[in-house]
Amino acid sequence: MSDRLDDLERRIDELRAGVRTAMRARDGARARVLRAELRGAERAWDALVSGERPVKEEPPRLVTVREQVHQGLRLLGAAAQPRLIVAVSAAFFGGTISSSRLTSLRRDEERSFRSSPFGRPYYLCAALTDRLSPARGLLTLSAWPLERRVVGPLSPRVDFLTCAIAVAEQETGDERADRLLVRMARNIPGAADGTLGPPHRGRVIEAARAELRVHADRDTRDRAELAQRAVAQLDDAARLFGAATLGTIKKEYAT
Amino acid sequence: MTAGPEQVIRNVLADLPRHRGVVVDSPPGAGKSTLVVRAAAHIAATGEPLMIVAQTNEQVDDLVTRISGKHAHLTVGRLSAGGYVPPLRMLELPGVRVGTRIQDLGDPDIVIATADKWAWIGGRVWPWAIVDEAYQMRSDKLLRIAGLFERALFVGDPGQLDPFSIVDGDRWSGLSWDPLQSAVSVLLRHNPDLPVHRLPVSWRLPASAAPVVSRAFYPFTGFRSGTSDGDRRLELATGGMGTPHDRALEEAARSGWALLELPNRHTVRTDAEAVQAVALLAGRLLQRGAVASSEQGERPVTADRVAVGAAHRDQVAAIRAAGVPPQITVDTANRLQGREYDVTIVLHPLSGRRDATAFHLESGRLCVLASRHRHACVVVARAGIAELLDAHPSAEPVQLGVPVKFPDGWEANQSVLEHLSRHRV
Amino acid sequence: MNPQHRLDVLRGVTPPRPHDARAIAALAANPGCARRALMDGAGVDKDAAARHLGFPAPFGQSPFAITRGNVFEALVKADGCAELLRMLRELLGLPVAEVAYHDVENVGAHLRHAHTRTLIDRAARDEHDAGTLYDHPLLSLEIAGHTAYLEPDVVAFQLGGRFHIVEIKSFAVIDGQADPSAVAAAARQAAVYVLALRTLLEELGHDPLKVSHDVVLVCPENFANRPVASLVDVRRQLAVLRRQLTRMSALDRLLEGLPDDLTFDLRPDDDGRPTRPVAELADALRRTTARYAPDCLSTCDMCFFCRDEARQEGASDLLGRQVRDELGGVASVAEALGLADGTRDPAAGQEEIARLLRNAERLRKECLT
Amino acid sequence: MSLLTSLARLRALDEGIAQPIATVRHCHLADRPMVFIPLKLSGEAAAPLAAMLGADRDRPRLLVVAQPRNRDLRFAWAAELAGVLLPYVEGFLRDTETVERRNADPYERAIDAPQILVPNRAGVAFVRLLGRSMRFRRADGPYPVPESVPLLGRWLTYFAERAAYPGSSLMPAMTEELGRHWASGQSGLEDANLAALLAWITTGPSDDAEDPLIWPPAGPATDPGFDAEVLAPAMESGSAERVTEALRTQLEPSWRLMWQAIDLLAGLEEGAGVASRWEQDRGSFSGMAAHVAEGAPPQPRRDGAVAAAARLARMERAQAAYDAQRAYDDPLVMAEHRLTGEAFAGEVVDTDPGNTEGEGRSRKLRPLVVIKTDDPVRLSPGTSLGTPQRRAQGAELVSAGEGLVTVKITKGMGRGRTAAPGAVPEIGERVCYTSLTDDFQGSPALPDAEATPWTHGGPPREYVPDDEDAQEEWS
Repeated sequence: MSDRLDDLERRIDELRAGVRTAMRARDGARARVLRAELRGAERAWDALVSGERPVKEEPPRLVTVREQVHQGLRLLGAAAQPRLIVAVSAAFFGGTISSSRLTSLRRDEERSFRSSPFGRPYYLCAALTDRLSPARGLLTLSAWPLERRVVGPLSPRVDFLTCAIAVAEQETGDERADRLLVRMARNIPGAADGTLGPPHRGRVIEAARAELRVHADRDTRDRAELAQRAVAQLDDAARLFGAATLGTIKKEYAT
Repeated sequence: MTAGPEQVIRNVLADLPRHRGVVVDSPPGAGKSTLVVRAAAHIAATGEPLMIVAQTNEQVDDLVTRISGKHAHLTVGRLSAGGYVPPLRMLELPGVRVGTRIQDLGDPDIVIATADKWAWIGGRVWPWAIVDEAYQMRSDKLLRIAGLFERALFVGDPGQLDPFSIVDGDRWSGLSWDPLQSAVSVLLRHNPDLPVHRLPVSWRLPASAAPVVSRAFYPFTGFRSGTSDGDRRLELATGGMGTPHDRALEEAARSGWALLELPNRHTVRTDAEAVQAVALLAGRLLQRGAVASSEQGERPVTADRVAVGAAHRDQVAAIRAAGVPPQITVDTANRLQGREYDVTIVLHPLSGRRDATAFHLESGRLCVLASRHRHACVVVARAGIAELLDAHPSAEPVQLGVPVKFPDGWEANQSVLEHLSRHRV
Repeated sequence: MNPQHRLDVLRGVTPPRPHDARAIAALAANPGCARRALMDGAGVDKDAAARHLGFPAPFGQSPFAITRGNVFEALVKADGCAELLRMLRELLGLPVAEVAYHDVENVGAHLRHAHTRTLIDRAARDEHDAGTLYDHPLLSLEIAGHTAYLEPDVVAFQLGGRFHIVEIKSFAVIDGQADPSAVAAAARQAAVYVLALRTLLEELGHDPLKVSHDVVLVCPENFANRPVASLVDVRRQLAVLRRQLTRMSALDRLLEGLPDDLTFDLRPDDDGRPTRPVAELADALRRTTARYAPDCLSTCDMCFFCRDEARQEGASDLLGRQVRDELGGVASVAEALGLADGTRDPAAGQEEIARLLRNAERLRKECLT
Repeated sequence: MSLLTSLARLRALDEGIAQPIATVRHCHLADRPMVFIPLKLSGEAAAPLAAMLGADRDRPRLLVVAQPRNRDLRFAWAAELAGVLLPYVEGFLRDTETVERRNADPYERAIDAPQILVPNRAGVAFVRLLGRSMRFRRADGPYPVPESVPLLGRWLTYFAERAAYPGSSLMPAMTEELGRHWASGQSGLEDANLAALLAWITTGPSDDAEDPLIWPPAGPATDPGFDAEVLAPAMESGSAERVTEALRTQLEPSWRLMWQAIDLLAGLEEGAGVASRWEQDRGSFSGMAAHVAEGAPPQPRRDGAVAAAARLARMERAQAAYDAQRAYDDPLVMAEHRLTGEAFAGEVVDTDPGNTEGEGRSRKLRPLVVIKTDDPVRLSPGTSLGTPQRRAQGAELVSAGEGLVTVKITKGMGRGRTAAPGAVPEIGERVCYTSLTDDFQGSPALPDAEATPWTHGGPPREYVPDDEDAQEEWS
């Protein structure tokens, strides 16, 4: 067996050298072929060394990704980026999703909606920009009023503060929740008190509300105006998933 | 309209009791010593003792002589290190005592010593201090002596060479107390509210030189000449023979500047041809009996009124060896700081170089060399400096938290070169 | 033939390689090199040329570093740039009310530049109602007759009525200090953005100095992921950049004396694979003068080719600028050694370096025997 | 770099083999050095990836962080590292000698000290960052780490700071040390590659040295191609063995190079000043150990105003001493000063051993020596001189010119009316004089930190290690 191991190791070394030489010469095709061979050899090596290829343990998933995101968004109550949703889900619901899982989510939801409109109790959908196009990297819930789902210039900040208040209002002893709150609090003036450990919840809420008051009027105005436009100009699907921008329209016609 | 020089001095004196520290920026020849002497007398008149800090023994001796000459009633103690031999002229001055210990000096109105010597003194605090050449003083020296005084006047020229060290000081960069920064930078970073005055007029540099030096090296503050076109004249008593050297001297006498350009070639630092040219110029200047006339009257340009400057010590040695008349000062930019002559002859730091280093480009170096003269400056350089500057790569590292120093050496060199090209021989 | 046409011939059939900010900043790395100036001026893909010649550049970026950079940038911009707002408030006293965020990219890629212009114009016109942060803006700058499109990380406005370029980098600031060469590279790159934004303002009829020369550099602090902002004064880098751009528009001098049909074309086939004989390309390149220095090894794609050339020529450039300068006018190793051991008589003007070298040789001999 | 070194480089380029620029070894080489080759994760400030280390060339220890982004694994790695380095370091504290001092209490100095060799300057910088990232950690509180980690952090900080101290041999960077003794035929920049530099010194230049497939970089940065093609997939696979084996391939070649370099340096005879500089290293090491034992706080993040000035003064003094000692110890180094005219050597052609100056009671013995030299002397009359031949002696230049130099001896020729035997060189003797001297003149005292003057920000706030120090997360 050790002979085979030696042979494999030699082969692996050769293949690695080959891949790197090919990469340096920017010969992508050759690198791909060698890489495939290399992976094979490495798998064989793993099998020899450890008896079996190690399996990454994943906890049993009881709640779907979709539902976890839904939970997270409901808690936050404002448009949020996948990163924040994931953190909230992990901190308060023992969630196990990773941000990368969320990338295709919105497209799936849109497809589902278009095939049978309003067939589901809720949809995970886009936030709408001032051009009523889907905002990049922001998720919302279909159940929310349009005013909450559109983003004016001040909305990202307002939403962040809203989310921070929502997080601070949760009672939990979870370390991950504390860390999330610390991270959010340090970006709100007057919310962190400079000590180690979780900041005072009431203080965070108060500080976030204080800053919210500064932005509220203008943001509410902006959003109302955008929401009106959305109602006037968009059909049901576009209201949930955003109007195609010029660029995407063009692309769609092209294909 | 900026304040005149007299008004600036009055403002400085008025600020003294109001602030813990007062800074005065003084471009070349702007009357820094005059200010120090006046401030010294002003403080002494209050009856409170004063300490004065200078950087070299020559500077200390010079200040002692000036103060004693101007204010003979003041008693001055000159504190010195063990090996120091005071010049005879100083021992003859009334009211001046020299000693290695404070106790040896009696109790004079003013005690003067170098920063190095002051660092050994302790156990007493002076209500007042004047720190001269404070931009050339490293801040770690100030740290050693700042406990000796309650308030101080800092005077110096921000355009000259920065202090340096033989060891790498990167670990301190960005610190407000970086020991390699100048005393003034550190002082102002900790006390940003201290008043900073500027002397606006150079009495040394002639009308032909002040705008050039001001533009190149003091682009943001600027200064003007105390004299106007025609106030200063340099005449060569005997006629020339039409050689490039003679023509360079004539151009310098006429316009205050001359660039004696040698053929473009990369050379070793001690470029024999350039060294020879410098020596020849110095010799011819004396032979041709130059006479300088100015607001101070007319006088022959004798050897002690001429200096030759270069960037490196080996160049200085080579120039000395090339037969410069012995009374003429030949020295590096570092050692010419703060000195004044009628005519200077300069070997351009970039002459014959293929690549410029940070050392060669340091603006302070060229500033010192180009601002020592009352009448004229002759620069010797090989052609090709423009191309060298043009090809200079810029990859200078940037340290966080360190204020960018101006002027940039490249820009300053370019500016001076452009001016010189109009006086090319 | 006009210079622009000459440059097109030099480049050959491939379209010019677009300059990004990093490439523009690198123009100042070795301005004395005619070969590089011509290749850059013509928009030649130096990396492809070097590979075809069999001298691929030794550069590469680790996937770990790339990931780290992306993750950090996302962190700084997360939640409506919450971290960035905190830093701007702390560092520059940005008022709390100033939080308006515009993602220029919302309009779609092809409109980004036009949208950037509109937004910046609006901001410069009416600073009271203008936005504060502009994410993903797209600026442009003319480089040697071609338009280069530039993507600064963020442009911030409403800091004393001035625009600030925000540059996000993932190298660490530890106890207030960062790698000086990394900071310098960031400063050079940011200077390109400052210049591009100033040019834009000028075109729009605004005061270009509304763009601050202090850029906001955002880096991770110490060993945590927490971002920290520092102001970096890029006035020097701006001055250098302006000089280099002026040089780029004056390549005529370098083109003089080169054959009209000289080209660095790789003659790619339909799949983009170069077909030009390597020796032919190498000969064409050798018609232009390189100024190799060891510093090129970290800044220029052509470095190994030029180093090889310097080796073949026995040039003292191999040993570094300082050695080369020290040797005065002596450019070749053999010549310098000949002067040192006396087997070669100094040419006119070499007497001194010959004396110095002979002296050095005498001392080495004396000490080593 | 001097012209002398440049000439050696030219010669090396021409002959295809590095040339000596020193005749003796100027660094201390320990009997039992510890070789330490750390690797870091690209893109991170100080995330350790692996290290190969040990004092036995046949038995290197390989420590690996199989998932470098996992904070717990990193600290486990740090604890493992402490498990190797701390016993090595502390082992030198057992045997000490008592050193008497003037105006101070005697102290205990270790008979020998640890020496940790890293491949290059970047290695030292990385050690400094590792030290910085560990020394403020706490074994208790909300972000606990193994107890040995903060202690290791303090020691690593100490070694890295000492490496910046001119003439110290506690943590030499191998390429720097080799570069001080051999001139290769490539640029200083390329000399930072250990494999390339060693090839120049041993077999001649080789392009293999720059091929990361043949000679992986000696750290701390890894080859980007390796990261992409080997390490990333290995980490992805979740197999610790695979990551470990991958990193072993990157470290083993450098391990062999390091020991080869040690052998090369060991082949040189030690310079005369090395022992005294090592003695200072031993003293400094003992001081640090005492500091730790007394429970002093970890080194601050940055030097305070007074500490900075004090350190600068010490470093400048050490630099001057190091430069002078190397010249006195090594004629080839002295030759650099002879070339620039700051030193000269030659044969004594005339002497006046009984020459005196002054009259009566102030009459002093000032023997004169005339030396014939081929060196270009650029010293002015009155310059003080020293000489490697008679180190205790002081002299002064009287005149120089036409290949003849007259010096007068001012110090170290005995107290009698005639010079002590052997004090004045004989006619025909070869001597060397230089303006370079190692005379240490005490530097004036600095204020106490608490007395920092207003010009420098006033007294600093007292350092209290705060929670933030302990809480910093490794990203």
